[in-house]
Amino acid sequence: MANPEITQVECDILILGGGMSGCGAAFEAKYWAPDLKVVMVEKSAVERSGAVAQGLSAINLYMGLRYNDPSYSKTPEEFVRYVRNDMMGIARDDLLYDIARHVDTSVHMFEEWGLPIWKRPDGKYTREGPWQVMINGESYKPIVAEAAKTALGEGNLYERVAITNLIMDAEEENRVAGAIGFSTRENRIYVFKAKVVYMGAGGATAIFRPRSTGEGMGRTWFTVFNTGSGYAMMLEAGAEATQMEHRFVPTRFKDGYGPVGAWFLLFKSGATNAKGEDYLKTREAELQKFLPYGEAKPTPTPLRNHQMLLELLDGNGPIYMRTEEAIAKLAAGEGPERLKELESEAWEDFLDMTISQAMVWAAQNIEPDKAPSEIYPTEPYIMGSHSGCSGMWVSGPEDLAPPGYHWGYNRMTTVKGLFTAGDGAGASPHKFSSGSFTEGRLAAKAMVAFVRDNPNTTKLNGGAEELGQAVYKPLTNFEKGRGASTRPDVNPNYLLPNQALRRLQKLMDEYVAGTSTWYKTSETMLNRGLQLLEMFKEDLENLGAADLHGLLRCWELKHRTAVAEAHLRHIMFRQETRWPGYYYRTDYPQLDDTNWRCFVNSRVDPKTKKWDVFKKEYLQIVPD
Amino acid sequence: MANPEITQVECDILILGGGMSGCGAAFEAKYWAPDLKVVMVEKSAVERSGAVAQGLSAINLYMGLRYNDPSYSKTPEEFVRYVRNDMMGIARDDLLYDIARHVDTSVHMFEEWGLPIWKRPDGKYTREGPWQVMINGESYKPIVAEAAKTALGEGNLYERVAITNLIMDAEEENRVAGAIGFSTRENRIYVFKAKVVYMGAGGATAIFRPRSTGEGMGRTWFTVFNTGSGYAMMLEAGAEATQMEHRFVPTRFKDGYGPVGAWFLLFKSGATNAKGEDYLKTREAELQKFLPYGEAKPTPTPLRNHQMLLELLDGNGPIYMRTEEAIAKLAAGEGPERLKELESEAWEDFLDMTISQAMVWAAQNIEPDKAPSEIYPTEPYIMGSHSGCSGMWVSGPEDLAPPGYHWGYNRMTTVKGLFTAGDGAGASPHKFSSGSFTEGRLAAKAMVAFVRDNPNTTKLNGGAEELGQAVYKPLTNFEKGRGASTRPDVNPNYLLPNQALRRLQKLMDEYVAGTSTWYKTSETMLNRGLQLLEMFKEDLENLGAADLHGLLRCWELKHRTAVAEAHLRHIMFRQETRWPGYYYRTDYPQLDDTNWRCFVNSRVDPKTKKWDVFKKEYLQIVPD
Amino acid sequence: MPSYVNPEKCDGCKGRDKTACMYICPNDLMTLDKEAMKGYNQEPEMCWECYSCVKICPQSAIEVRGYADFVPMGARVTPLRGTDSIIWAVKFRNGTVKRFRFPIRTKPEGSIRPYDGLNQPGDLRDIVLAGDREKLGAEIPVPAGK
Amino acid sequence: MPSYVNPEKCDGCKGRDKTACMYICPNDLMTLDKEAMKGYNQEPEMCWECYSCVKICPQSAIEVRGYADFVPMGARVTPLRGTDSIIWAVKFRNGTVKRFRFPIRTKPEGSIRPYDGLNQPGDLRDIVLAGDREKLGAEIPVPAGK
Ligand SMILES: Cc1cc2c(cc1C)N(S(=O)(=O)O)[C@@H]1C(=O)NC(=O)N=C1N2C[C@H](O)[C@H](O)[C@H](O)COP(=O)(O)OP(=O)(O)OC[C@H]1O[C@@H](n2cnc3c(N)ncnc32)[C@H](O)[C@@H]1O
Ligand SMILES: Cc1cc2c(cc1C)N(S(=O)(=O)O)[C@@H]1C(=O)NC(=O)N=C1N2C[C@H](O)[C@H](O)[C@H](O)COP(=O)(O)OP(=O)(O)OC[C@H]1O[C@@H](n2cnc3c(N)ncnc32)[C@H](O)[C@@H]1O
Ligand SMILES: Nc1ncnc2c1ncn2[C@@H]1O[C@H](COP(=O)(O)O)[C@@H](O)[C@H]1O
Ligand SMILES: Nc1ncnc2c1ncn2[C@@H]1O[C@H](COP(=O)(O)O)[C@@H](O)[C@H]1O
Ligand SMILES: Nc1ncnc2c1ncn2[C@@H]1O[C@H](COP(=O)(O)O)[C@@H](O)[C@H]1O
Ligand code: SF4
Ligand code: SF4
Ligand code: SF4
Ligand code: SF4
Ligand code: NA
Repeated sequence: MANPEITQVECDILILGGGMSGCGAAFEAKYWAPDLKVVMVEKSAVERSGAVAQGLSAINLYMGLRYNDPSYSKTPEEFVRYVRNDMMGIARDDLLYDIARHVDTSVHMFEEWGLPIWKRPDGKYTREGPWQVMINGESYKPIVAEAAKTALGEGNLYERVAITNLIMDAEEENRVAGAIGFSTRENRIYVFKAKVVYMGAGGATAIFRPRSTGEGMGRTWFTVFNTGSGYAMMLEAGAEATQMEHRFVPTRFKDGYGPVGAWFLLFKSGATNAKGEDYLKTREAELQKFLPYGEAKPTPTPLRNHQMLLELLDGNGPIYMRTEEAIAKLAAGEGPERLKELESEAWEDFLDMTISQAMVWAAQNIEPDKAPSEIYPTEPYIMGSHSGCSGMWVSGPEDLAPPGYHWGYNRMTTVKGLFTAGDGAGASPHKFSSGSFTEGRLAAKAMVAFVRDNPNTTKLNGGAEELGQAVYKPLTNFEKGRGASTRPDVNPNYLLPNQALRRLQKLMDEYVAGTSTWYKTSETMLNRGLQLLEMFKEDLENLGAADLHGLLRCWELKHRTAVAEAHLRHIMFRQETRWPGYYYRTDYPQLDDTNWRCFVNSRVDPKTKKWDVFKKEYLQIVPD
Repeated sequence: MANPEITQVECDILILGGGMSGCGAAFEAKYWAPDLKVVMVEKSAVERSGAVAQGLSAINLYMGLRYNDPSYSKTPEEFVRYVRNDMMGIARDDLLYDIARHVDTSVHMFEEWGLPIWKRPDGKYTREGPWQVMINGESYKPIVAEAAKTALGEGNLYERVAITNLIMDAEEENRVAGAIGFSTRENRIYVFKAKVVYMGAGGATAIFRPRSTGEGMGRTWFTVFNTGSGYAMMLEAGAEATQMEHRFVPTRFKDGYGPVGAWFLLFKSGATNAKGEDYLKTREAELQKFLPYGEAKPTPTPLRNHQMLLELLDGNGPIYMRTEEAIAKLAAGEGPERLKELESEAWEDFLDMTISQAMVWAAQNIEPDKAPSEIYPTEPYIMGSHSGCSGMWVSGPEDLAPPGYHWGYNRMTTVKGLFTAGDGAGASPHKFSSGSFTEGRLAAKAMVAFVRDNPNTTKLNGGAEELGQAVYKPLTNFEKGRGASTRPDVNPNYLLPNQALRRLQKLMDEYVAGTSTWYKTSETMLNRGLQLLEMFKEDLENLGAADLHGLLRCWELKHRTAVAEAHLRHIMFRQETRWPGYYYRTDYPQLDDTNWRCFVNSRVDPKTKKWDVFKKEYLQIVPD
Repeated sequence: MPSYVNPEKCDGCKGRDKTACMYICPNDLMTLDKEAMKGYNQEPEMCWECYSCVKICPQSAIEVRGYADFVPMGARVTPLRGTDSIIWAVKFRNGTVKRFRFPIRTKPEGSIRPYDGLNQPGDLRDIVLAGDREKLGAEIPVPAGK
Repeated sequence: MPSYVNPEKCDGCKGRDKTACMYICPNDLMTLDKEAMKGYNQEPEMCWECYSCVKICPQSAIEVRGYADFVPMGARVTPLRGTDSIIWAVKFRNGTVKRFRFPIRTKPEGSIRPYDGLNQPGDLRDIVLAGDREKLGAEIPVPAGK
């Protein structure tokens, strides 16, 4: 593996990542500009790529605007307040509002394209909770992918090409000009040149040592193949990130990582400690420590975790989702068909999106209508579309964004021509699958405008040959070093990506508030962690790849490492504990609105590689 | 791999395990009875088997009786008081006293056989601390092994034979008659018949998910190839165990697991939190909660851990061993040769017994005379010879043991003819390498007496063929099941031993007070753990082994599982927190001398396989 | 709970240059042993157990087994994915079997025309996205005071 | 920090029926690839890094590298074990090299006669062990009142 073929592709709009937001971007771009060349690059097959590969059992954001029915519809204002409170007071009102006012269109189109959405007798979608609607979502991604691929048209989709780096413009500083990647199927490097680049590479998992071990390591709640590549590449390009200290620690069914939403909301299940006590009630007083956020309803997600963690630390575990009681209540007074239906709905929830949890049930002989299941807080994920708000600092929509939150084009990062959305865009969580698709569309419309305003081609900074050599370096390292040992996996000359991944995960777990320290850290721990991370980064020069699959893992690991560093540095900067239950700064155990009700932003200087971490004012648009 | 050859061996005294205590037993048996046939069986090569394989840098038990010098010598009474207090009030005074009065003889013989022991100018051994002496211990085990092998004589040593089960007598209930095992080198089963059996298979590691991950999993402080096989086989034979709830959680240098004794005692180093505070001092008040044990000196080992854990939970980590300060103090006013000497001593400490820690130093560019090192409490180990007191309930020496602690022969278990010592014998910790060797000798003298008293041969219960089939079952499972998958390691028909090990470790970690719960558990957690352990035990019927190496791992895993179950059941039974820092019963957070200053013993009924866990009175011989 | 391939069923996708499981796996795990002409998961510990390969395999040769690390043995969860619905067979450790059928799509694969029925694009500089006018059935909201 | 074998140095112990590293490894890890006639560690994640194999290899073909899981790259810790002493070379990540020499045994291997100089066995039923009388230089203690 050396001297790869180099393929150069030129286009107007380059979409990196064909997940929910990337598909939204493709759809919208070609709607507004059928004349432009829009190219999508995806490391897998769009049909089953990204977070929705397995399917989903609900669409978690649907407003119901068309009904204007207060008992059913939600307003964007309500959405902003709900999400802001869930973030303990910090979110981009402008971005959230913008998503809320457009998201329903996406959902209705999904239905038209063939997605089965549960319906109530009155024809409205069946709600899971106030914001969500239930779907038969096994084929959610194939449906959305088909729409996007059809929109793109033949020849514009590069699958099995993994993007490693953005390429900047050779002449204009702080302007993106393209991207480089490699085929995971053949000995070939791809260099893409474009006028605008959309980064839709999703969130970041497996940064932390997972609760699962051994061969179970890949079984995480959030998608193990979402590797933070977007954050990493955008940071490297000099784009400003926001809230990278934030994380999502979801409560999940133990071991299979099955989501809890349907149980809490649709089935109205309670969760109790091992003694049968409703800890969310018995621990209500704890919420008073985190006012005003603690007393709002629903209780913010981190605080619900915090209540559970206190239970576990007090020895009241395991915590159980009382599925059997929930089903019994719903079935009470109904016929046996209703029970059968409820059972089927319970299983579908997992079979549609976390099949492994159904396997855990079957393997432990758990019938959810007969026995409760353990739930647990997972390892942390860095993401921007669920109850986590990490991501890039993007320009808001012109009509909504306050001054300072807008610099030209909606969803453009601080790098000219570089756009992002979905998990890529920070401080605007709870957009989920539908909101991510929608935000990709918002970005795409702005990108078309950008191209109309900037019709000239860009110029790539760096020759394809030399850029390609850097991409292939792990293959070269392996080739050169392999002779030193009779085993390819124990060799002093290189570090294999699976080994490096475990090293990163252990470091993050132990020093940066992973599960093994009960999500606690402090400045002194972070400093030691950073020392070790610096050595680790030096060692990444010695990553080794035996083949193209290994090369993919090497780049994913490099990307994860950049995200890990951002996370560490942001946590170090924010001297308070704003999200107990997600993480604790033991040296600053209080929430401190006076000093810290603000965003924490950061930027890496592309020349010096130095980090700058700083405060960014929170500006409120939607009143409390 | 089927139809193994069967080799039958008959002898008088059968020694299982050629570690420190087994070598002591071989030496002593042949001294008293050159006429008896003494056979030793060892799963590895005695030259480098067991806990001392790597060497040791100190002998941790030496009294100095011959000098009768209060400034140097220790009395057995002092030893009993010291150890009993380290166990928070519970230990077998009789066993401890017995070891203390004989141990020096062993150490002097080691020196004569060629072990370099550090000497002071006055000719006495150099002390590390009050009980220990310093050695150049790289070849400690080869030297002891040579003595034992010479004592045994040609043809009486079976190496690379792993014992799987004891065999009981066909006619006399509760009497051992031999053992069965297999060769890890050829297709052969060994059946041993004997008049007495000595079990010297050491302590148990890797029962809990270790702090190390990935390929580092084998790097644990205590020897990863000590698999609790002795405890498991003796329990299966119906022998009574004691204090299986106890564990050792040593404080160790982080990641390499280097011991701390030389630093605390020889180099008189302090340990501080990240702020430089001596937490053993600042947390002194905490010790008052655990009187009278907390105020004795030295502070019991678990309480020192407890102080460290409080620091870590408060966010004052990392904890550092202040090696640089210690060396500076010792070198102050001395010439550069002294500094050079101290540096060499510091490195030798690890190079003699935990070479990996030296690797960690070099890899992190740590020179101990210039920079401090992180220390940390490790995952739990189940053992009986260091600061952990799990093991079998054995008869004490006739002249010392109170009634009820003696039933015939010194160090005989409650099974007739079955003896143990070292890590195998419970409630008598702090014997270390020298005390284990000595206790093996004590047992051997009693075994010779037993054989003189019981000269008739035993009769094995069970035919060799059928016993052999059970031993080989994992090979058969693999052979039968393999066709179901294109990968041998993902197959629904069998469980590979490395997979089963991770499953056991995760379960123990999460439910039975491992590192990830900060050593905390409760009755409800233990109950859930036991449910899962029951399913796990059922699945062990499906263990699969591709070859003899895999078969070894299968049996080690079965043995570890039995130890895990004993540990869980004992912790469940003892309703108090006696050893904070080792583990916490969150539902019984206090030490409770009124109800629990007693041993917890257990026995598995060999017929029904039912566990009986019960209290055993603590009887004091040596006054406070 | 990694995927695994039953060698008796797998036909290596009849030697086509890309096999179905290789085509689909989002994590680049499925690959082909070219000597045996059988598929296998090249990195089980990175398997998300998403069943994409299981659902697509023309031979129904791929299954998933509970991850050895925690899941007790003996369960099976097996899909049969048709054009408009999927049938799941769930076998418990204790032998119980449950079957479920769920719809997966209401329109045939390949029939999506994404822009059908949408208005022509309007003003590139306003806030309206494709389909908003047609689907929202309401004015696009703006916050009070904006 | 598992052991690994340098194929350029290992000679498979010249085809003897048991190789030195297989003979010694306490954890049954070292084994021989009979085709290549080279040793290898068959289960690196079970390696205790005890260096028994490293010390015994007649070709000095075995080394240990810091475990990938946590130890930064670039260090080497290499022993040369003689008949009476061992020399360690410790190479740091930053290139610094330190050397140490320690005694390992004061009498030649094979010279131990365990019972030389000991009294004849006395009473099998008393508390005295082999050598106690000769080595203790004191009465064997019994507790007050016993
Ligand atoms: C995994 C998961 C996710 C969810 C849920 C359960 C589970 C188990 N739940 S519940 O828990 O609440 O139950 C949700 C739910 O029910 N309802 C809902 O609406 N959303 C849920 N999500 C969240 C949404 O899925 C999520 O918000 C969106 O998918 C985010 O969209 P986007 O930001 O576009 O990310 P993506 O993962 O879809 O796509 C990323 C794409 O990038 C590709 N890629 C990545 N790196 C690349 C590289 N270097 N080169 C080329 N391509 C490169 C990826 O392959 C992918 O295609
Ligand atoms: C691992 C370790 C141990 C110690 C220390 C540091 C380190 C890193 N430290 S410090 O930390 O304080 O530094 C000590 C120290 O410095 N000084 C000291 O005196 N003792 C220390 N120990 C403790 C002693 O070593 C320990 O007390 C004794 O060795 C215990 O003797 P014994 O109980 O006999 O166990 P063993 O491990 O030596 O021997 C067990 C043997 O059984 C074999 N075996 C096991 N299962 C078998 C089976 N199924 N079939 C056949 N054979 C089967 C084993 O192979 C082995 O030979
Ligand atoms: N206890 C809860 N209260 C309110 N909303 C919840 C709760 N649990 C989950 N949700 C929401 O349900 C949806 C799915 O959540 P989850 O299944 O946890 O990913 C998300 O919108 C969550 O915010
Ligand atoms: N802080 C300490 N105070 C007293 N004894 C200690 C201390 N640390 C270790 N030891 C003893 O030193 C010996 C070796 O301990 P370790 O190196 O921890 O295995 C054992 O006898 C320990 O009990
Ligand atoms: N034909 C195959 N079928 C199943 N597993 C394989 C096959 N070839 C290689 N593997 C596995 O893939 C991993 C890498 O193998 P190798 O490429 O031989 O180093 C090993 O764990 C093998 O067990
Ligand atoms: S898709 Fe099925 S038949 Fe084709 S190679 Fe994969 S496992 Fe074999
Ligand atoms: S289950 Fe999913 S992640 Fe696993 S091999 Fe199949 S397609 Fe890949
Ligand atoms: S001992 Fe050395 S030379 Fe012999 S087989 Fe092992 S590695 Fe090769
Ligand atoms: S270092 Fe020790 S455990 Fe590892 S392979 Fe060598 S002898 Fe075996
Ligand atoms: Na030493």
